[in-house]
Amino acid sequence: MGGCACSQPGVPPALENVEVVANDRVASGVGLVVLHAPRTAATVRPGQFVHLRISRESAALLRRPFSVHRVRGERIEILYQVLGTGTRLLAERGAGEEMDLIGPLGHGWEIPPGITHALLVAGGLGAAPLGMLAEELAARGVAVTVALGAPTEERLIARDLFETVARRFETATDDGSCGVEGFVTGVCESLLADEALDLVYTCGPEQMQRIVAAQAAEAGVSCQVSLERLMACGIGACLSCVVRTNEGQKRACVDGPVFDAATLLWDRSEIL
Amino acid sequence: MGGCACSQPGVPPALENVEVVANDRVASGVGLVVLHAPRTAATVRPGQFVHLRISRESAALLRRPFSVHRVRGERIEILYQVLGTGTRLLAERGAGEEMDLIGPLGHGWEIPPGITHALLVAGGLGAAPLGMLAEELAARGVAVTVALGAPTEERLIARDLFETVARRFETATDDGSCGVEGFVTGVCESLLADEALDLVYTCGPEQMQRIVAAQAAEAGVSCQVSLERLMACGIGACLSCVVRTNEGQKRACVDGPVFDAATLLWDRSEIL
Amino acid sequence: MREGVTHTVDMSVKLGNLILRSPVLTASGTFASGREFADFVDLERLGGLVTKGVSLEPWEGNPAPRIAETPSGMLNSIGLQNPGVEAFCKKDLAWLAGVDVPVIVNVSGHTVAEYVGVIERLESEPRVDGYEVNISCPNVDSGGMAFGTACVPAGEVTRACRAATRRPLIVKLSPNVTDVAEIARAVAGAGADAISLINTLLGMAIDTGTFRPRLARVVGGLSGPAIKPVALRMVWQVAHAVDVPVIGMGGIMDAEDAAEFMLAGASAISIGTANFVDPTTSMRVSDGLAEFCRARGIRRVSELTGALRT
Amino acid sequence: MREGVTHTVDMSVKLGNLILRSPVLTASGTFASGREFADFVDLERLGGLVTKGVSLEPWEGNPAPRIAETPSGMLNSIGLQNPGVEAFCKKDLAWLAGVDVPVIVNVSGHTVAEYVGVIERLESEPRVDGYEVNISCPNVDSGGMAFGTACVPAGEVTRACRAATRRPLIVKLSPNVTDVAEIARAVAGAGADAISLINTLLGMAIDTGTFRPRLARVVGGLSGPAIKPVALRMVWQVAHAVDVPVIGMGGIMDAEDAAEFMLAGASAISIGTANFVDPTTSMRVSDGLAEFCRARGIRRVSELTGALRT
Ligand SMILES: Cc1cc2nc3c(=O)[nH]c(=O)nc-3n(C[C@H](O)[C@H](O)[C@H](O)COP(=O)(O)OP(=O)(O)OC[C@H]3O[C@@H](n4cnc5c(N)ncnc54)[C@H](O)[C@@H]3O)c2cc1C
Ligand SMILES: Cc1cc2nc3c(=O)[nH]c(=O)nc-3n(C[C@H](O)[C@H](O)[C@H](O)COP(=O)(O)OP(=O)(O)OC[C@H]3O[C@@H](n4cnc5c(N)ncnc54)[C@H](O)[C@@H]3O)c2cc1C
Ligand SMILES: Cc1cc2nc3c(=O)[nH]c(=O)nc-3n(C[C@H](O)[C@H](O)[C@H](O)COP(=O)(O)O)c2cc1C
Ligand SMILES: Cc1cc2nc3c(=O)[nH]c(=O)nc-3n(C[C@H](O)[C@H](O)[C@H](O)COP(=O)(O)O)c2cc1C
Ligand code: FES
Ligand code: FES
Repeated sequence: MGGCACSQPGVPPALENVEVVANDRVASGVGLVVLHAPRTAATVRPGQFVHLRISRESAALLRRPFSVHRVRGERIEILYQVLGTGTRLLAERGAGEEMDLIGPLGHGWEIPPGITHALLVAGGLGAAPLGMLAEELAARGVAVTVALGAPTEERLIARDLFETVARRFETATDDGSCGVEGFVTGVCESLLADEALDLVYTCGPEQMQRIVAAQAAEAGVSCQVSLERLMACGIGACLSCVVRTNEGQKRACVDGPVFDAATLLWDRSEIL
Repeated sequence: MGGCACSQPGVPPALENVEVVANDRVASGVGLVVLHAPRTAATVRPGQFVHLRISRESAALLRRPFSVHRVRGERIEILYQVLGTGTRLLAERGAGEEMDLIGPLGHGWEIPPGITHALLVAGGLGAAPLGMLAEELAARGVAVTVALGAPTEERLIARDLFETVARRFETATDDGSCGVEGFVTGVCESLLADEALDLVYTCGPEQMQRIVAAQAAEAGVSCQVSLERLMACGIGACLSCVVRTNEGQKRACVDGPVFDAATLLWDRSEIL
Repeated sequence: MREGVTHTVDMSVKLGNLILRSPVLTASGTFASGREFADFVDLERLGGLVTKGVSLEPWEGNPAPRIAETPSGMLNSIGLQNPGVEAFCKKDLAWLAGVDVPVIVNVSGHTVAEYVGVIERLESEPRVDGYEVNISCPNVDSGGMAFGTACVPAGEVTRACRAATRRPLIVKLSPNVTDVAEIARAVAGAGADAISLINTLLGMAIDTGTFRPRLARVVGGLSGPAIKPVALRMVWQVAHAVDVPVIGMGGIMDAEDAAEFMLAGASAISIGTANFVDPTTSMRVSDGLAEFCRARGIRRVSELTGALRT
Repeated sequence: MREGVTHTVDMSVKLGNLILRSPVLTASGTFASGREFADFVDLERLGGLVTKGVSLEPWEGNPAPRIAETPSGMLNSIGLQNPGVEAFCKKDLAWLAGVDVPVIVNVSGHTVAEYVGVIERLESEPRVDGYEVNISCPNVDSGGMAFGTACVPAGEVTRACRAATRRPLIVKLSPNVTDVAEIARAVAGAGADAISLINTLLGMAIDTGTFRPRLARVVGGLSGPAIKPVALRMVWQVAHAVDVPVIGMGGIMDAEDAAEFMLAGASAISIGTANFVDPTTSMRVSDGLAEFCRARGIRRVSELTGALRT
């Protein structure tokens, strides 16, 4: 994490031509694209991402970074929210179409040896990078508690996956249509009080992550967050994705996107 | 023609949303796209064109001009040669996809009253704007002779259409694989000598049209040519498509694309 | 819907003495004198119609090819082909007599005297509501851009034109300069009522098949979305440098683009190259701007001007 | 195939005293010091590796957001973040010791003394093959572009750097000027061995959702295909204005683009923004240029330089 790339050597990234296997809407404005990407599928670790070139013809030049949500055989799954030009184009892509990606990229979630119980706190699309992590933790015998938040029940992303692997699964919705009415940070607070946790992993809107990090710190539990930054290269060369830490400026694409919350200088950091 | 828009009032152009009905390869590097375009289909006249927006996302900003090859009910057919960005994108479009066009545009072929026998000389994709004309002439009882040229037999475009409507149909191929070996201008010359013709209509590479126009002039037969120019607006506003004539500079998009060959100052005109 | 929009948002803007019913104008040279667009646009809903450049005598323009497509843009070297001010009055102004829209005539010249000559000829024409003096065309050999790339000549042309008319006088600046704010101050100081920018960026494209330039004139003016970031930056700089209103243009394709220019400091905006891509763009942008304001509870579109939060 | 290509086309080019095995360089700031691209590119096949800008002391760069996508381009306001020349020598040059490729260090400074200071520190480093003096960065407050937009300071920086080294000295020009040829003559006259251009065009983008600039620094540098026409035009102008070789860049995405720059007069070309879009671009362009020549019976890639037919 944050600089200690030593602990996650991984494989070097490569340019991989991939094919769309399926691309479906999973909630309003949210899609799940399945890509045949054997090299990435075989090598990606939880919390890493791919830098996707959605179209070659488009006036939108840059790649788009997306977390790998799950791996199934030679396929990777990406959960995406339709926001702008790139994700709109992505939503139009059908089975059989080709794209290319650079991956696997970034420094993902750390799973320290010996942990027994982890809390995963996801807000909205923040569920995306936590999918693989939940599966990996469960596979390693770590007890997983998940707190998932969204505006409405329909927008609770990856609910099935979390329900399957989590020992405890709580939800919060803004409209109370499922679980607690309110923010997922409320749920997080009670869970931190209720459960004996070794680690908190969180992803979602930066404001939410900040609160979760503060709650974890308060509770004396260490916390990892996955940050989103604007990224041009994705491989550490352009310095567009800087994150301010107590060890100086770090690059979200190679030193992150996952950082130890304790190292972040939130007050100076950018809210996208 | 060349300025006398009086003789072809036509309907004003409009922006029309169209849908791809079919899009097939008809020869190497040549496609035929069928568009559901009821307004254009009902109003276009032979020799007119449409200004097609192939993609909204592409970095290639401008529309592309294409002649209407044939009309069938509410559908128009466009023959296109794959050359650059736009036509490559066009070739990828499948049934059901949407585009938009401005049309019908331009001053098409003149069919003077009383003509009884016309020669159509087409080189390569020059066959495209002559399709509708051949059908219209035949429907009006004008005898049609067609001379069609191409590099090889496979590239003889719209052969079926011309064979059906023409009283006489001659071909020339560079490799002799069909008809006369050599250029279509050779065939044109013999036909001008053989037949009693009222008018020559020609479209194809500018160099070819020039020779055909000279041959017609020599034979004392009047000749109409359809010119290609780079076009930004397609509606007469930008002055990018100028053609030098003995009546001053004309705009290929509204005063043409069909011009009376006798008015053209070929020596100064641009070869694309 | 549209009804609601026009009722709740005041779309009028002030450009000096000119009150326009909409901030959306057409950029010179991309809309002729409006006639060709009458099938696509309700001309009377435009804030103003800026004509193709008009010179004292007829100009032939440059040889073809005159355009080349480039990534998200196009080059043109039309070279101000126009039939001269006399023919312009007889044909274009006569046609415009039947259309209720402010007409701003874009004025070109090789010399100061030619610019002034065009204005003098037009002073007696009631159909003219203002002038846009083009000191920024990259496509003519003398005059044109040469006037627009240094303060002294830019000031001189402006002063001479100012002396020739009391009508609204807009001066159109070139982006091909080191310090656009300095030129803006010079023309504002010389009496311009408003400043419009940007004209095209000087560019070039080569055909690697033939080893020839794609434009017969070799270089031409770059327009379209590609130049939008440069245009926005210059509008922002000029809006901070002068007190006269700014008309912004350069790559505007939709209402969001137009809003960007207004936020950067433009009081009105012009649609150029987009007219070729979609001839209805000016209407789309007009409606879209009204909707943009309505959705944000903004009552007057003019409130957008300079509202950038930095 | 590739074998055949490299055998039949001589890809070497001369930049003053430097003989490069390929005309394809990497543009400063888009390739770091090469390490991040080693997984994608055979660095030893590059004509040269131009490093990220290096300053005397560590520079923090600008606050984020530092980039914004624009039509066919991007804005950046990185602001030359770098750990300073000392750290550069320890880390980057040490790593580059194992790679057989000419290293050209891009030099930044706020003052003439700082530029000279960087060069003086590097003179003793054997791994440095030449310098590119950046007098054109739009993203720092003093120095940077200010030196590159007027002839006198441009000449001064060049002269001072020239006095500090006998190694190949390239000066990188800003496109944000009225007359780039004039600046080129000034730096050539002051002893530059080669001129590289263009750096980024100053631009801006606004978020219409928040009414804020997309870049924290408000303005930034525009790069990518959008600027190619402007870059080509400037390369053509400068190649005609000076006798020293020109390194062309600005929006090169493929071999055709590279060929355009060479035809316009560039002796070598640099790949910038395209490295982000496709990290293998430099190799693709190298192979593509060889193929471009082979297909046309051109024996030496250097024959393309200035071969434009006008
Ligand atoms: C490491 C990482 C992992 C991510 N994982 C996911 C994921 O799994 N699912 C998902 O839906 N989104 C994810 N995002 C965010 C995703 O990259 C953006 O939503 C996407 O790039 C928006 O592209 P657009 O073209 O639709 O939007 P536009 O607004 O048109 O994009 C314009 C530019 O801004 C960038 N941009 C816009 N929003 C963001 C953002 N939030 N983060 C980073 N760049 C942005 C784009 O990449 C592009 O360069 C991730 C971001 C990062 C940095
Ligand atoms: C009135 C008219 C009718 C036409 N009818 C047909 C037709 O029926 N079938 C057909 O295959 N082609 C026709 N063309 C030519 C067709 O427009 C071009 O082949 C097409 O625009 C090439 O686009 P591209 O994106 O593939 O090529 P690119 O080279 O990528 O295009 C770049 C730019 O150059 C323009 N351009 C390139 N070649 C031509 C050309 N020959 N004529 C005009 N503009 C060109 C493009 O429109 C675009 O603006 C016609 C042209 C005109 C003017
Ligand atoms: C084909 C064409 C012709 C133009 N002719 C003129 C002109 O006559 N006078 C003028 O001041 N600007 C002229 N311009 C510049 C435009 O008015 C406008 O300033 C520029 O194109 C930038 O806006 P855009 O990107 O929206 O096109 C012309 C532009 C184009 C594309
Ligand atoms: C992210 C980024 C960082 C850059 N940093 C530098 C730099 O440190 N020094 C420099 O001289 N140019 C710098 N440049 C400019 C490029 O080297 C190049 O001149 C410019 O981007 C145009 O080329 P392109 O369109 O191929 O990117 C940078 C460009 C980008 C996009
Ligand atoms: S995205 Fe380029 S350094 Fe992180
Ligand atoms: S294409 Fe615009 S005038 Fe003909």
